[in-house]
Amino acid sequence: MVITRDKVLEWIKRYADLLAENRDYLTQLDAAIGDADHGANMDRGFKAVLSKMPEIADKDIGTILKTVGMTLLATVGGAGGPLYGTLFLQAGMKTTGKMELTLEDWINALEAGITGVKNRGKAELGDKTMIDALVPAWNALKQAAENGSNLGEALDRCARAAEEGMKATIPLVARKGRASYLGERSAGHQDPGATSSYLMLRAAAEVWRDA
Amino acid sequence: MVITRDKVLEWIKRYADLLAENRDYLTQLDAAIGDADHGANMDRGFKAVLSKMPEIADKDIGTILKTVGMTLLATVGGAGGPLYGTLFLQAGMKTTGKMELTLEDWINALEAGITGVKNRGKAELGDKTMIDALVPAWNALKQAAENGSNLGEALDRCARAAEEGMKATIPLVARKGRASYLGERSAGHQDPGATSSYLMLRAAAEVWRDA
Amino acid sequence: MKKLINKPEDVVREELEGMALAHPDLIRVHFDPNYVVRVDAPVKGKVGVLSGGGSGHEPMHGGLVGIGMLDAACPGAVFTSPTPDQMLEATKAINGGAGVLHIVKNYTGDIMNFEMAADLARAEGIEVESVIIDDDVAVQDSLYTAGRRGVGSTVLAEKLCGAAAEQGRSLKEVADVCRKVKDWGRSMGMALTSCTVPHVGRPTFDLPEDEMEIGIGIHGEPGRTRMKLKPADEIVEMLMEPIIKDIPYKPGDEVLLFVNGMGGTPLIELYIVYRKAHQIATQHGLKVVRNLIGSYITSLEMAGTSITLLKMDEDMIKLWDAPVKTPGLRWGM
Amino acid sequence: MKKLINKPEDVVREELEGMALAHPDLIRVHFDPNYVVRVDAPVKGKVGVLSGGGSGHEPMHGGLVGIGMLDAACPGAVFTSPTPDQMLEATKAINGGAGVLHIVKNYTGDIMNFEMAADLARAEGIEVESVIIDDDVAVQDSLYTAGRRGVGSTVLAEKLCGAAAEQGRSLKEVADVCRKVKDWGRSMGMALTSCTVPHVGRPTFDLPEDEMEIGIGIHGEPGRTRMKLKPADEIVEMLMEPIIKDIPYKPGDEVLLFVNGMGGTPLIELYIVYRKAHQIATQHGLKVVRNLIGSYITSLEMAGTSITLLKMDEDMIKLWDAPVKTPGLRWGM
Ligand SMILES: Nc1ncnc2c1ncn2[C@@H]1O[C@H](COP(=O)(O)OP(=O)(O)O)[C@@H](O)[C@H]1O
Ligand SMILES: Nc1ncnc2c1ncn2[C@@H]1O[C@H](COP(=O)(O)OP(=O)(O)O)[C@@H](O)[C@H]1O
Ligand SMILES: [Mg+2]
Ligand SMILES: [Mg+2]
Ligand SMILES: [Mg+2]
Ligand SMILES: [Mg+2]
Repeated sequence: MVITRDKVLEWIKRYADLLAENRDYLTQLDAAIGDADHGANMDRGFKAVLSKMPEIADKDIGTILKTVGMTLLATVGGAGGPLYGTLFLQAGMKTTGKMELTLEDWINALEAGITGVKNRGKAELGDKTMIDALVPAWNALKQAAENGSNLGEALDRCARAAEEGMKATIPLVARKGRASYLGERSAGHQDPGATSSYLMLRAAAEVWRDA
Repeated sequence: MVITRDKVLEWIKRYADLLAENRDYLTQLDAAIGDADHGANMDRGFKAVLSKMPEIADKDIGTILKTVGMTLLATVGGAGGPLYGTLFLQAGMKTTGKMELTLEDWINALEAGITGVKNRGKAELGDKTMIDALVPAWNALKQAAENGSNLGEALDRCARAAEEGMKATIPLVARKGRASYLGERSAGHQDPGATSSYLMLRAAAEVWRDA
Repeated sequence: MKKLINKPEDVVREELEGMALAHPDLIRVHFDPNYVVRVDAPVKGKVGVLSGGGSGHEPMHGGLVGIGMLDAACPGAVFTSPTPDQMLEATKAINGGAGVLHIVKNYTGDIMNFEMAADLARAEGIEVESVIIDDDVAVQDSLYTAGRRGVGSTVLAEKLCGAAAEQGRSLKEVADVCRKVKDWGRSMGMALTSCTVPHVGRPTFDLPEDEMEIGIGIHGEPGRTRMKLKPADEIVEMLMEPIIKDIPYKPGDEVLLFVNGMGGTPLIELYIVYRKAHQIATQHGLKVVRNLIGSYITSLEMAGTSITLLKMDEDMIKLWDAPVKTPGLRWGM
Repeated sequence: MKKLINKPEDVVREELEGMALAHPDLIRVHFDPNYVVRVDAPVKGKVGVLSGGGSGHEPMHGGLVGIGMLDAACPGAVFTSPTPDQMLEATKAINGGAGVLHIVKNYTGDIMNFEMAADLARAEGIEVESVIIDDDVAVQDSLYTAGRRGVGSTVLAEKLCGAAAEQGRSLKEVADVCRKVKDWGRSMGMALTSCTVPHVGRPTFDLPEDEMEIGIGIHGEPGRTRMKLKPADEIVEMLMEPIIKDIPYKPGDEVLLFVNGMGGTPLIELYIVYRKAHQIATQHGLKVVRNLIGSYITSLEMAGTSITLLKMDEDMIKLWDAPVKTPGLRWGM
């Protein structure tokens, strides 16, 4: 049960599709407490990533993820660009030279990515950001692996925890990012970045489930 | 059967009231084919006239009408200001020194006023302007007098002809004033200036009917 | 009605008070009768340049008073020509002994009021010339109608005549510059939305979400035709083609291209309009030697644009480049 | 959606093309990555001044590039911070050997992208200082949040720093001017209408005909509170009081008063706002020594206004008065 390079490429493709499908939904979430661009930004970035895929399809997973990160950095902009760019860059650093990932490799790569996001954005759990989806998701992944779950099960747990984390952002008052300018008015809305992070992990669960 | 100075003052007052009542109506007519200010302009002008009334209440009719004309010139602006200003000024010139008007005096005064409007605005019958209310009205007044009608009857005929002239502007395509810029689109709307002219003559009929 | 105003009847006075507080170095504002006048008026020996019209077109005209442009402006009520007494007082205030030019936009009201004012000023011994700007190609010209509206060229005429007067040219010479602008300038405009006249409180016309008005003026009046909303490039074509054909402008002509916002249109859109207008002008062989992009002759908060082309000769280019220092237009000083 | 645009995805590129066609004497526009740069950049020995941010705020920033103001500006997608590669390229393009100042508005995205760009530029041996403008008093400041937004002061910082750089001051000295603006400038804004982001196609928020948002930023985001529409004078009080109390400004302080339009608000309304803002400032004993009135930092076609107060000292007044020649702000040349 390993994640092959092709599965990694498939995951990126699946995430890009999910972002395109959910573009308006993400934008709508961002309109409520932000500036109505998260969907367009992520979609623009992953469209650029897709156009880079042919060039990197025969590279190692580290190179692939770093290329995704660099592309996001140069095309997404806003808060999403540096954060997702960093996430993929750091995950790529952790997987340099690898042609496949074990569950453990993925746990380490994701951890590196999340750490990168934390360092860059300085958000804490509960600030109503993508961190609120990513951190519980990673915890669930790690826990599942420690409990001996197989890859598919662990990824499912991870995606479900991300979804819960995402929903749990609804009542929160934002303390980071653009939504924080709304103060109390930010409560009652789901965070767009937590939502795009959930989609990323859902895509992984869907595509890697029966790796 | 003469029109006393007090009746002239009453007429002006009545016209001012009618303009205030019909302010929004006139503005609405002007919005359709002009710039939505005729009601406000005329109302502003006659409010200024009213505030001058105490100063001129003991003057002759010529002075009163000239003062009305000067006040309109200085307060109405737009096309309405010079046109109504001229109408009252010219009517005032024709009635200098008079403390009362016979029907014939009024016919002559109104004729002078209308001639002033024509000279200033160069509109012809059928151009969709106040001329289309004023000229038929004056013709009816003159005709009634020639037919031996009494003052009240003649003034009624005059007001009714003004009303018909006003309504007859509806199908016309404007050739003068701001409505002319609309070309064919000006057809189907009643001219605001013809409407305010009708109100002026209706006020005369109401107030002088049983002079 | 969504506006940053207090009472509708106070709009013009309060706006003028704001201008007076903001620009005491450039202008003085006189109330009752209302006019905005250059702070050092009358400038001895210099031709005075006066314009005026209804309010609601800011910065035109009051915001274009200053060195190198208008000596005075008479603001009327919103969209209503000012009155002869205002114009007479302003004319007197700027008469430095060399006469006064009245730049009049071709509207019945403006013309009649300025005519009376010029008569009154002449009766007081002031030499007055009037030039009527009528550059709007959306309106068919005819001897039997009120003719064409005066729109965008007015701003350009005010700049060029102001510069000519500043150079010490005679009244006739300054008026000649104005007549050149009248002859060589053409405009056309369109609206995405209606404006709302303050004392009316609702939009002058209703325009569905997917429609626009082509051939509008600057008083919130409906245009010549209403049609479905189109991409900017097609709209610009609809404005540019009638303008270019009108004089017509000929290949090799040097022109000033003025893309104007109607008040509610942001600069980002005006540059998209400018892009296509410049391309079309170039395709027709015109050489865009100067331009102006911004909201200079507006219609309250109306969204939309107008385009003005003005054929330029060497003298006009020099006059355009001459220093100007007004609240609304400024360079070289 | 009523806009003068073609396809939503082409808005920024076409606007930049329009700017390039309009102002070849002042700026060059570089595409892929996108940045607007002063035509004579890099100016040898001069500190380069760079800013950037999402598009939709025109003329800020691209329209403020030129002599005496910005050396370059990086436009992002509408309301989206530009990316580090743009900023890096622009930084390199304007580095005349004396280093480059990054003027950054306090938004998470802008900060992170500028941070990365500064790191990259330093890695290439270019000295970079960054100053973060965070002047919006509508947002409560706190160490535990993203802090205050950067709004109107940014325009003023760009003018003053541009003038300081033009004088040949060092990077540290130019950055010191920026830090002074950061410390001495405060702003607050309000909206009468929402704007519509082109790719979204509908207003970011719904605002009933009789309501307004107080404490908005410049990205079409809702404000801190929504309330019934009020007369302009009351609105201005609601903006001015928190501003004045914040630093606080003290009687005798000399200030620059900047009344800004959000894009869909005409000048006539801005002067009504200015009138009251000036009165309130004066009542508090502040001396308005300079002002700026117009739509300089906009939010697409949003109707509304923001007010900025900046305490001025003698040096800042001189820097403000220094010549500037950009598409959007110009005097003295
Ligand atoms: N400091 C931060 N740390 C982590 N995530 C953040 C931070 N600031 C914002 N975000 C995330 O970014 C999302 C917004 O992204 P996006 O809309 O692309 O950028 P912007 O806010 O610049 O428009 C938010 O929903 C939030 O999840
Ligand atoms: N040349 C003219 N001769 C006579 N009446 C005219 C002329 N031009 C316009 N009018 C009248 O003036 C009316 C409009 O007046 P008003 O709205 O006050 O002025 P403006 O058109 O300047 O806004 C028109 O309805 C028309 O009756
Ligand atoms: Mg966003
Ligand atoms: Mg009218
Ligand atoms: Mg009018
Ligand atoms: Mg954004």
